[in-house]
Amino acid sequence: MQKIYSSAEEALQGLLFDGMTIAAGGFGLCGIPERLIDAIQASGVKDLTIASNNAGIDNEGLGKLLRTRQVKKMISSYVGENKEFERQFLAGELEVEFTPQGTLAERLRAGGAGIPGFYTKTGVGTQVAEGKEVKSFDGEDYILERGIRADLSVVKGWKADESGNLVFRKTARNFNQPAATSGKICVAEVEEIVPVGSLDPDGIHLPSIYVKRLILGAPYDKKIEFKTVRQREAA
Amino acid sequence: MQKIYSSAEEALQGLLFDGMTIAAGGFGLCGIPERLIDAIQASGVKDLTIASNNAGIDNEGLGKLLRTRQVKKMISSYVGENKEFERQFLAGELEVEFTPQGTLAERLRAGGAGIPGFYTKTGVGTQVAEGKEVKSFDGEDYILERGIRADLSVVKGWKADESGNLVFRKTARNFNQPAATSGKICVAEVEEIVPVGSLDPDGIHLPSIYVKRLILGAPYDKKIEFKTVRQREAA
Amino acid sequence: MATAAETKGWTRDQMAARAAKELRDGYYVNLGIGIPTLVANNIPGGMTVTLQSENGMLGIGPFPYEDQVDPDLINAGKQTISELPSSSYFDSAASFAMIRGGHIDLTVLGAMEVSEKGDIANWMIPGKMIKGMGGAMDLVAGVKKIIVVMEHNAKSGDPKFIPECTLPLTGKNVVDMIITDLAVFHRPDHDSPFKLIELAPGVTAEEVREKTTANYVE
Amino acid sequence: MATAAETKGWTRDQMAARAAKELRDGYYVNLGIGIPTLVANNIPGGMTVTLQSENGMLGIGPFPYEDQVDPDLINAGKQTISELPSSSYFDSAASFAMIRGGHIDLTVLGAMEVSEKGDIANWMIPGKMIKGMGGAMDLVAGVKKIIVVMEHNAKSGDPKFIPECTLPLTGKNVVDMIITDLAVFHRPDHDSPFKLIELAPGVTAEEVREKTTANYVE
Repeated sequence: MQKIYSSAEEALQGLLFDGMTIAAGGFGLCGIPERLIDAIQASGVKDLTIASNNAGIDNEGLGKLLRTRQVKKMISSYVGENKEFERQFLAGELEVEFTPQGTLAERLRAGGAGIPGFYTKTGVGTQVAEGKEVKSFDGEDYILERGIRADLSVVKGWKADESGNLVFRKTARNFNQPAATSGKICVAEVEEIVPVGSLDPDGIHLPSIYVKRLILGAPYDKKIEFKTVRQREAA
Repeated sequence: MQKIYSSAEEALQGLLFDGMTIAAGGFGLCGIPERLIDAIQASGVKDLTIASNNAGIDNEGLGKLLRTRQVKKMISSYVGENKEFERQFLAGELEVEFTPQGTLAERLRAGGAGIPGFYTKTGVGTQVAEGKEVKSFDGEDYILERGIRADLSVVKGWKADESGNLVFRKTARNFNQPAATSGKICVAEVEEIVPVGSLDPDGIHLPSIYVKRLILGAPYDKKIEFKTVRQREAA
Repeated sequence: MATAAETKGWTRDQMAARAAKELRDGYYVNLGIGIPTLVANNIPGGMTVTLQSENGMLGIGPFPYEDQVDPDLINAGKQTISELPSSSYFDSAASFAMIRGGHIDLTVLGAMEVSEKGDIANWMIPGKMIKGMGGAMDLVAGVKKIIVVMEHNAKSGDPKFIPECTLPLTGKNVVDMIITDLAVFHRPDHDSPFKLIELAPGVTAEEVREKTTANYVE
Repeated sequence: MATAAETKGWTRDQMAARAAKELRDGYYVNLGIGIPTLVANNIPGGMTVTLQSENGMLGIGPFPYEDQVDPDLINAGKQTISELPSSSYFDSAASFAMIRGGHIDLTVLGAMEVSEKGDIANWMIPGKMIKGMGGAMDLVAGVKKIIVVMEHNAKSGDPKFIPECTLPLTGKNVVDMIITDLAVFHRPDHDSPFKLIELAPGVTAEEVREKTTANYVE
């Protein structure tokens, strides 16, 4: 079983169709599946519903798919820092389902875990609760949120072994793990592919069962949204 | 903030009360919090409800608490290999809430994650569904299962650092992770306590926030329920 | 030495080998205890099949050598096992997220009864000591393809593939294939009836019909 | 150099310092962006306080030196940060399990409005571009103690601690303490009214009353 593909385009072969739902990993521009987003853009697939915490920034990350008008709907928690998004949204050309960040992460995990719905306190008494079932448990109100089962997951990892076991690095893990499990099929891009046996079995973040197709995406020119530093005191 | 206690008895000081609910890690005798179970036994606390996948075997693991009649109710998926359990159960002295293994794991995780209820296909159309709400999502039936929020979690780890970050070893991880999150307070015993900075931040299985009290439980004489081996072929 | 052709019906090993024919390259599989465990010895050469253990492991290796036995490394039957270079470990909630979420391709399980509608009973006999369902209910509810391997008839001679289960169910309308010592039944989806698709050596369709009370298509 | 006594009311730093007085040894804390971030600089010496970042980290370190900047290491405000020896990383679902499950002891957040019943609005102004709530709704719903730090009045002079929020809510009946540049309000539980418990230097109770429309106990 060969999981390694030679390009993002090849790895997405046969998986894309208009109107599909895609779950994408990343937080801001940290840990986003750049190569796969580029290949989705190049494919021209359209009317996409994308579940992703953010929508990229202008012409970075998912911002690229917004620019080419391939996205019909975003399921996101925060979409600031993106002028093209703002334009399309205000013009009514783009639908947005605002979902609290934790609810979005749990909806992706739930969808991947065979849980079609769960109750949460998050959003009770707010706009987020509108149209949702409210149920009381032990005297407190909770709202019903739905699991998200995407047609495809695209995620970015740090290292993968040849069998598809994957590890993330620092805060680039974020939504990549739950997004990966949410998809009927998951395609991952990584910075390095190592031989089977190189990764610690106790330290795998995403077991191979979730990674159906894999590409080496390096080299990456990782973008930083807000570079903040401190000064070294003079010796 | 000192999390390290010198004994299991000391670590449980002030946490035990009759009628309480305890979530315990372990699968069979693999990864069970032996020292903490011994200290719970010694404390004499009674009428316990214990959420644990198994109930130990005769006089090993939770079997010890059964023998001293400290347990009122078990929430478990499998309780074979335990004669005292069988006797008490058949005599109507012990209550058992049979919960499918995956549902139990998810109930513990949900309780720890602020999710009071979730829907699952597991058990639909079986005895497990009796008395539970059934809801249809996308044409399929699911049953509502409740999160478990225990008064106390007792778990066994491999290594912890002094701040309470914890890692497990191989299949001894099992229910320890979800059980740890389920408790209002979690006490952990480990085989080794290492200085802060010794563990890989990307490889922590149970972040320090969950581990409120910690003891060094070594040395352990780990029991095996079914030793199965193969023979080396003669050279 | 007896050969398969001389024996009527399938041995336990042969039933496991028949189940192994349903494996495909790249499959992730969960095997129950008993006959299903024997499927692991029958994985076709050149095929990568990864075994999941619901207590938190992907990539189960063979039983360990005596000097490799590790109490922290057991399967769901609580037997000591070994790991492979591709193995990974995870907690029980993550393990059943995998199972419930439909990520496991195939499970092979034993059963006490299977009904013609695909119900399965394999966890409890009322009046006897009840041990609990363990992970069986999760597996039959979540795994993509459910294969039952069981003797065609109980020791009493009673059929086990029957119109309606008499024992408490493990899952309702979940079984895809039944492999017994006499025959193989299959259905393409959960709305279709089971069809007899294969006979064990020396077994006739008449004999299967006589020994079965479930309705099925021939 | 001006001292606190010469200044009327609290500066942003002083508001953060006041919030920091609510920290306890061993607390796990999530800090919002803006003034709340400044709380990190005011953790009392000898106290261990661990900062959580909802994008998946416990144990936030200070901003990195120029040569330590790492694009894979950011906080929830997408700023580059550094790690500590005690840090750990986890995924977003695990991060919010921590938050929603009540494992975080304290969060300090900014707000546009807080009502006398403890409702908070801090994510959206209708008619303006909507950016989304991020993790704010999860934090106010899940964290044990919610402290709001905000200017007492908007630039227009309008009170921000008011009888009823006019903006869409982030959470209903969730706020435990309000720290403004003029005063501190607190309530012991979510059924009690807020009480004025502290005045900033040079500020009188009358002045606070005049500049507030919310009902509170003095």
